[in-house]
Amino acid sequence: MNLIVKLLFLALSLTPAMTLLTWDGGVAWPLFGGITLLFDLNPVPGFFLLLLALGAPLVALPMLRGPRDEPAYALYALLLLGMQLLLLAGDFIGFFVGWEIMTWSSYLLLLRSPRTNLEGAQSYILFNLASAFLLLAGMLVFYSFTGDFRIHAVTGLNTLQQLSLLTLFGLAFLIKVGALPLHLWVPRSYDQAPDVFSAFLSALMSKMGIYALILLLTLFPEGLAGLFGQFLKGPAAGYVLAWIGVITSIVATFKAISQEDMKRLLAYSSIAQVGYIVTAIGVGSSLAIGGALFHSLVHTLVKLLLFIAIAGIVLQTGHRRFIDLGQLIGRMPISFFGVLIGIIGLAGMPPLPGFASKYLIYVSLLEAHWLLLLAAMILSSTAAFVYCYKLIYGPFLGHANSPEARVATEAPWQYLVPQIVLMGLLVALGIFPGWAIEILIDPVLTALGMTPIGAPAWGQLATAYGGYDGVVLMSVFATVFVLVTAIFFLLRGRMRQAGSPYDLSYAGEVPTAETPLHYGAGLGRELRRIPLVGWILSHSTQGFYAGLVRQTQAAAGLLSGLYSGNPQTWILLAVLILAATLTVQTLTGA
Amino acid sequence: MTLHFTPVWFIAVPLLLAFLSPLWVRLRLLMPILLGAHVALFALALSWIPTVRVAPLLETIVIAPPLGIHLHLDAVSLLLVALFNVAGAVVSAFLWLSHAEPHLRGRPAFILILLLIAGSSGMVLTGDIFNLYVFLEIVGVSAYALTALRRDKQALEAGLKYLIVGSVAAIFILFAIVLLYLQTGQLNLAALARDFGHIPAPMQALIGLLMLIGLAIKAELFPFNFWVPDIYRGADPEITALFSGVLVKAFLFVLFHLVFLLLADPAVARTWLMALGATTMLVAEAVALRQQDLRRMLAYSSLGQVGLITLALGFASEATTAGALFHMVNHTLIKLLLFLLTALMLRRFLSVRLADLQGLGRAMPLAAGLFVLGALAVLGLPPLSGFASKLWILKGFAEAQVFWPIALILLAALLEAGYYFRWIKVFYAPEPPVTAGQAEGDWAYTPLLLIAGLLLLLGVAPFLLEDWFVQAAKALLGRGAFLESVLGVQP
Amino acid sequence: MIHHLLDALAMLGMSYVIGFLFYGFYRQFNARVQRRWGPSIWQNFFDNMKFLFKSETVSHGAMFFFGPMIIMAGAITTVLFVPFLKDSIWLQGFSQSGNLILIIYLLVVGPLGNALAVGSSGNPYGVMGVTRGLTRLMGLEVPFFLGLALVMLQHQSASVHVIMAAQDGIANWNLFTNPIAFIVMLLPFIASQNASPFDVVGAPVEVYAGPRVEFGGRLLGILMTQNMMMTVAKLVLIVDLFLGGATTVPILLVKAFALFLLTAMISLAFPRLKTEQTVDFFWKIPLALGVIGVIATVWLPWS
Amino acid sequence: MLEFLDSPRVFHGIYLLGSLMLFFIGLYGLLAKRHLLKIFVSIEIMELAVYLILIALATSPGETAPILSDGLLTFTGMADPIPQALTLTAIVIGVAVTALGTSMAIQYHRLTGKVGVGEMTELKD
Amino acid sequence: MYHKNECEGFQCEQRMLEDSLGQPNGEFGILDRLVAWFRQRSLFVLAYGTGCGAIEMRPLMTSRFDAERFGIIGAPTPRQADVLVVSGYLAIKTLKRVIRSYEQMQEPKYVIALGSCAINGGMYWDSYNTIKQLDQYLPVDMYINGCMPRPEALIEGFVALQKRIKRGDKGGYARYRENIDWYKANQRKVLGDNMPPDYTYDWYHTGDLA
Repeated sequence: MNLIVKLLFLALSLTPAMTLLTWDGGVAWPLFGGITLLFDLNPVPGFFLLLLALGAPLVALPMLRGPRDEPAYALYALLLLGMQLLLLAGDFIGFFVGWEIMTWSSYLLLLRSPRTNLEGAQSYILFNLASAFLLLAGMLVFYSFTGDFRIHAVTGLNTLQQLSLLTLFGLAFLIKVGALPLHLWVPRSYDQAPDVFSAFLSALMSKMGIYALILLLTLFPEGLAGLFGQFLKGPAAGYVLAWIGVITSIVATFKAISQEDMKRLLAYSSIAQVGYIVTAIGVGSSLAIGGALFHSLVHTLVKLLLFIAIAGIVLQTGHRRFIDLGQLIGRMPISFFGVLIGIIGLAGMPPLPGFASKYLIYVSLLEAHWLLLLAAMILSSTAAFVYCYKLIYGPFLGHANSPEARVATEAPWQYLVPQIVLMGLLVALGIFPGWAIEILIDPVLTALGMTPIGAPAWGQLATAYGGYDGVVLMSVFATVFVLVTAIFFLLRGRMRQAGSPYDLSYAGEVPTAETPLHYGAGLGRELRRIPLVGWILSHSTQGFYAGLVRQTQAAAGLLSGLYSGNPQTWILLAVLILAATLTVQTLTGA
Repeated sequence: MTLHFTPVWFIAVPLLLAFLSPLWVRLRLLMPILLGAHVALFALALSWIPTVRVAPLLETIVIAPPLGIHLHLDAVSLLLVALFNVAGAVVSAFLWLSHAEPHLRGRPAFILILLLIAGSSGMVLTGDIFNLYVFLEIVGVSAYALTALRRDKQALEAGLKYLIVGSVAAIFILFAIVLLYLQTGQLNLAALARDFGHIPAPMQALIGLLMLIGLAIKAELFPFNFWVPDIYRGADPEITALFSGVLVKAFLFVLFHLVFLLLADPAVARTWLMALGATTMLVAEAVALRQQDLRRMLAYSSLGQVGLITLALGFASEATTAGALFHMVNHTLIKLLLFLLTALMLRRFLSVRLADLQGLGRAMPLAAGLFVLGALAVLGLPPLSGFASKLWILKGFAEAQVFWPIALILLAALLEAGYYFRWIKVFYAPEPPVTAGQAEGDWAYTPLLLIAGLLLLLGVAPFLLEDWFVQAAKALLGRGAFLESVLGVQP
Repeated sequence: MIHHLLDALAMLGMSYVIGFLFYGFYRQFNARVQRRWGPSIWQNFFDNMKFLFKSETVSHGAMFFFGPMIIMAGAITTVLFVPFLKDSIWLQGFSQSGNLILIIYLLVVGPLGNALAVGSSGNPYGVMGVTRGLTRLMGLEVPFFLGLALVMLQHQSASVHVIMAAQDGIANWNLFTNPIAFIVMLLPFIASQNASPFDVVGAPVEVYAGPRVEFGGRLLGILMTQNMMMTVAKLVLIVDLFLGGATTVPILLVKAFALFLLTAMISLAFPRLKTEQTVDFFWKIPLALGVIGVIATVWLPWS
Repeated sequence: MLEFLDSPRVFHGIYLLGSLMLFFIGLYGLLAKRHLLKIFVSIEIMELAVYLILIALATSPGETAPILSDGLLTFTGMADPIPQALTLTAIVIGVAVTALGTSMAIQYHRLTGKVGVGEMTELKD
Repeated sequence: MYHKNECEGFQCEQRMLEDSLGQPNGEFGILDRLVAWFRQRSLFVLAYGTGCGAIEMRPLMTSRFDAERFGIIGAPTPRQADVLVVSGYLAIKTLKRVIRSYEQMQEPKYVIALGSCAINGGMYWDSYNTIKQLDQYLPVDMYINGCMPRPEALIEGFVALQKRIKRGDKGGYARYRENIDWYKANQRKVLGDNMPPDYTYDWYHTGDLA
């Protein structure tokens, strides 16, 4: 029974893949009053459906670990259903239906974690519902302009109408992707969600916001370029969006560096990575959109990998703070490689595909002549090295800081299989960036009416600014690495393994297990002394939202004073209102 | 001999049953009979759908209108009557199938529930304004009595408060009726509608205001709804479900029926009503944020939805009206679900305060799940029916390019999410609650699951009822058609 | 194939030789400035060889061992992706398969591999050093990249070959056609060479807590080797980008030496900065210059 | 001498004034008195005032009761029968409500010993 | 190993120590010569400033004496150092640190005892908490006498050490390895239970020799 349910669940998690492979023809579902839901598979959502199809079973597999949890399985299936509806929708209502099913089912899944607190859950659902309602408002405004809910480009709008559409949709989608200052819910929910589900949230659900942002571009005839003219060589409207993305990524990167909890760190890093994608969407050229799509792909793979690996660590040790972990490299080697590949991808180092996608974005920024944005993006992507390092140092290197970390064993196979698959995918994509461009991204660009990027060979990435060859790069690096290691062993002399982890050159002192040797949690703390970083780290939007909640509560308290328990007051009020209205009527009307 | 089915049955059958109830002794049959009666009447209502589509059905009692009393069955009243009977059926099924307290299963409850449904149906059906008043008082008396049915301190206090405020509202309404009669010499609604325009304007305003305040108290509109939370808190949740599901809907209908009938141009009252609706909605949703008792919270939520319906009906375009009627149906179903769940929780934990319901999801997984479903529906999240109706309303506003109600409705929905999800979060807290009361059998969930299924069905396939709602909206807004059907003349 | 192999070996050998000679020169130059004799110009070679032939090397686990290998591989890859000569089939390596942005990222492979190994050693002082290094990297990359981006924009290409080819004749050197880019990039370049006044990370001798605190023996030798090669790769890259590249090895040597002399003189003239001062400095002065450069070359109407 | 009182306007005016006064007395009692029974009495007074208005304004001086008996075989000169019917109905309903209210008040008093409307605090959160 | 029957006491130990110096380190081929030359040309010094002798290390590095011209330069950590300079008297407390630092150095490694105090106790001969002879605890390769020695003397000492390295002489580290029991016994005599942990040297016992 147990096995059957679990297998069934696994089969359910393959539904996006089935949809992707077997979909033929559109489906229309009339709702009421001329509203018809249209579902069809187009290349643009098809790309995101591919991500979903990849990610869903990989997240489902670790979810099977542990006792059977039918509600969670059911909610996960619902979530997948919602996301598929969203991606297949050809009209706004269907889109919204999918969007909302996704929102609430993910919220309920979030609640299944014992760590969820009220603030986390509330901020998740309220921000997401705010996003949804903004979307709904945007849809209705769109409807009132066009008389139609189908998603299509609208022409002949005046500036005010364009601006209102852009603001409503833009805000809705920026909340979903967690752009600053609307990101409050992201770190809380990614942190508190069930460990494996965080992977889904970060890797796949944030991509729905990206999809929506790309969809937003298609609402206007010439994308963002047609809106408010040009700035330098890119769209002026996109310039603002791009800055939002970049500032998001900078701030989130520094916040990530200062985190002491692995999942929170990854949450902020997700915000930062999605910030790059938003920047690229702001640029809006075909190269940039290609870069955005590529980065979405890479980010999906990387975040799945990292979150699942981290979930494995948390499962095995019960700890999630850097200060409680350490030295797992020997005990959890596969997870270590998972995280290693993950952070290399996250940092955008060659030869993994994170570099390819960032490369496309950089070049698109160069082509748009938006150099300041480029510099800001470089800032956040180099600062990302610090948190990437923290992420691998904290749990795996250094010294074990808790009894559990000293005896932990490798994560169960349900966690390892997805990691190995994802590592393989990442390395393959890194070697063949051109393949991803040709097969995955160019059809989307063509469907968006843009010029495809194209690739001379599967291993090559080519742009107007030049490109690089992933195969050559990878083979050179690998060959050199092997040769260097071989030559090293040819040298005379003896390698000796240190007799103890405490055999450290420690100014002549003898460190012991009690000596605080692990630097994980404090890593990056000294960055506060840099004025800009210190300023960023000492400010937060939390106070603003907490204040908003307080004010709302206070207003509610004030109003609830009206609802006293005395019938005479009620009647007095009614009579007074009657008298007042009558007086006003007589004075004005008569 | 063939039975002659007429709309009178909607009123006569329950009344008859109520007054005949002392004839049979076996108390165990009461609830099945109650259920049977409602189901039968619901079936009767359904059987009239084709007839009503063609033309409204006029049932004359003794003398033809405008002199005599008549019942007016058109699409909208049929809709509401059917709805009331569904609500009655669900509540009686719940009372029958669950371990309800004895006072809720006794003869008084039986009689009063029947009276309540009969009175509500009467209010909706009647074409005579004084008859309306009579039904209003029947409903009122049965409601006061139902509130106090438990006869403990809280129930009695709630009943007394309800009685005082309800009587005052009735006096206002009666005053307005008296003035109307003195001004026009008519009691028939259609005739009144014809003649209302000839009344001097200040008198129109006075009558309008008196009527508005009286009905607003009954229909729970701000700033006349301060009594609601206390009553909902004091009464049994099963009864409250009827109040929120049946009573309010009937009064809202009466309010708007009168508005649309008496005023040749509803635009006069549009601003007033929409403002009332919007304030009701926002204030209620805001206040609900701080509630610690589930019954109170649901009361405020109910107020919020009433505000939304008022806002939409007040706009008086066909789309918003149809949407609002749809929303009425949804809201009735949802509030039945939620209040009956509250009843279950109350029986299990002897309290429905937020702190006492920590971790309810573990003790009563099905109840918690159904609560979530209800909450999602009331928030208007797809794929539940609340979404379809809200979308219909919003679409109506968007078609008319009026955007401020959209903004307010969405803001209110956000506030509503703020408290509903707080409760849901608490339900799914990891630590299990202290269970004090008795566990409930699975049968009690049957009516609730039925409602849940209905909510889902209506959300996925609202087109099933679309036509009916459009007809109903047309009937509600179609003043000319109403007058024509009753008086035979075009005003 | 043979050609590629020979070419690669030549590049590696050259970068190594130039590397230790330049470093030796730097040490001697430094000594002369400090009015002492200083070591022989070969001193770095001796040091390196000594370490490579240490008879004992302590390792702290696999990652500790593979870290330097990754760094070395990264350094060699970097060298192989920088074209040393212009208009020549020699000393090109695999630079046709790469571009400037790739090279900038390859430059970072070293510090990250190092960071892994240091973390694996379990010495907290080492990790502190790594953090300092990554922090400095964060500071310097912004103006460095901005300066290079200005050059890329000027030539509408990220290919080093294209940029090099466009600078025929001394008047077309980017140093003269785009001086602001050079100025913006110069100080970050010094920092990326790990030279004074931005060298608190390695902090030779004085500060106990550097990334290399736990490295000894042959692993340290590897680290020294890659450092010298990397220095040369960076120098050649800047020569390619700003000084018009070189068609023959002697010219390359001269240009690289001139650039090296410039950086050495700047290094010797200033005292060391703390890490946060370094970062703050880079985000204020060179970045502000960069912003001015961007405004002047991109925003204003004549551009 | 008091003929002018028979003119309908004056007649109606007096009744209107009187019943309005009655209405306001009731309203005053409703709002000012704390005792539950007094409140019911006030409500009754208000209701009665409304009935009075209806009856008084619908009847002009000199009209007879609308009853066909004792030789009165035509409807001429009779008062409008409808208000009277209405009032009778309303009175019945009013009595029912008051009876219910009174019984509830008594029961409440037995349970809690309270009689004041301001003392009802069971439902306070 | 230390043979007690050949001679007695301190003289015997001294002879044994001196015997081991000056013996070529097995085969000495061309590569070994080259390597030995590189080694002598590049000495990274871990200057353990235990006493006042540390004062004399500073001028050695500065412009006037400029030890860098001999390839002598300071090292930040024992891992990178070739030469351990023990400059001055050694308190027992310091001895522990010095031993640990020495054991953490990578072979080949050399020890220079700087000043009388490190060589024979000097003016601290009868102090209760200093050791008298460093070479009982660590294998000293070069003794630089004086109280304190001038930088010139230091340079001479370094140069002498360089010559010895160049010649391929077996360094003190080999002696330490061979006589580890003796050294450890001596160390334990003064340090008692307060010995540095075993893991820095216990591989000497396992036969894990180069």
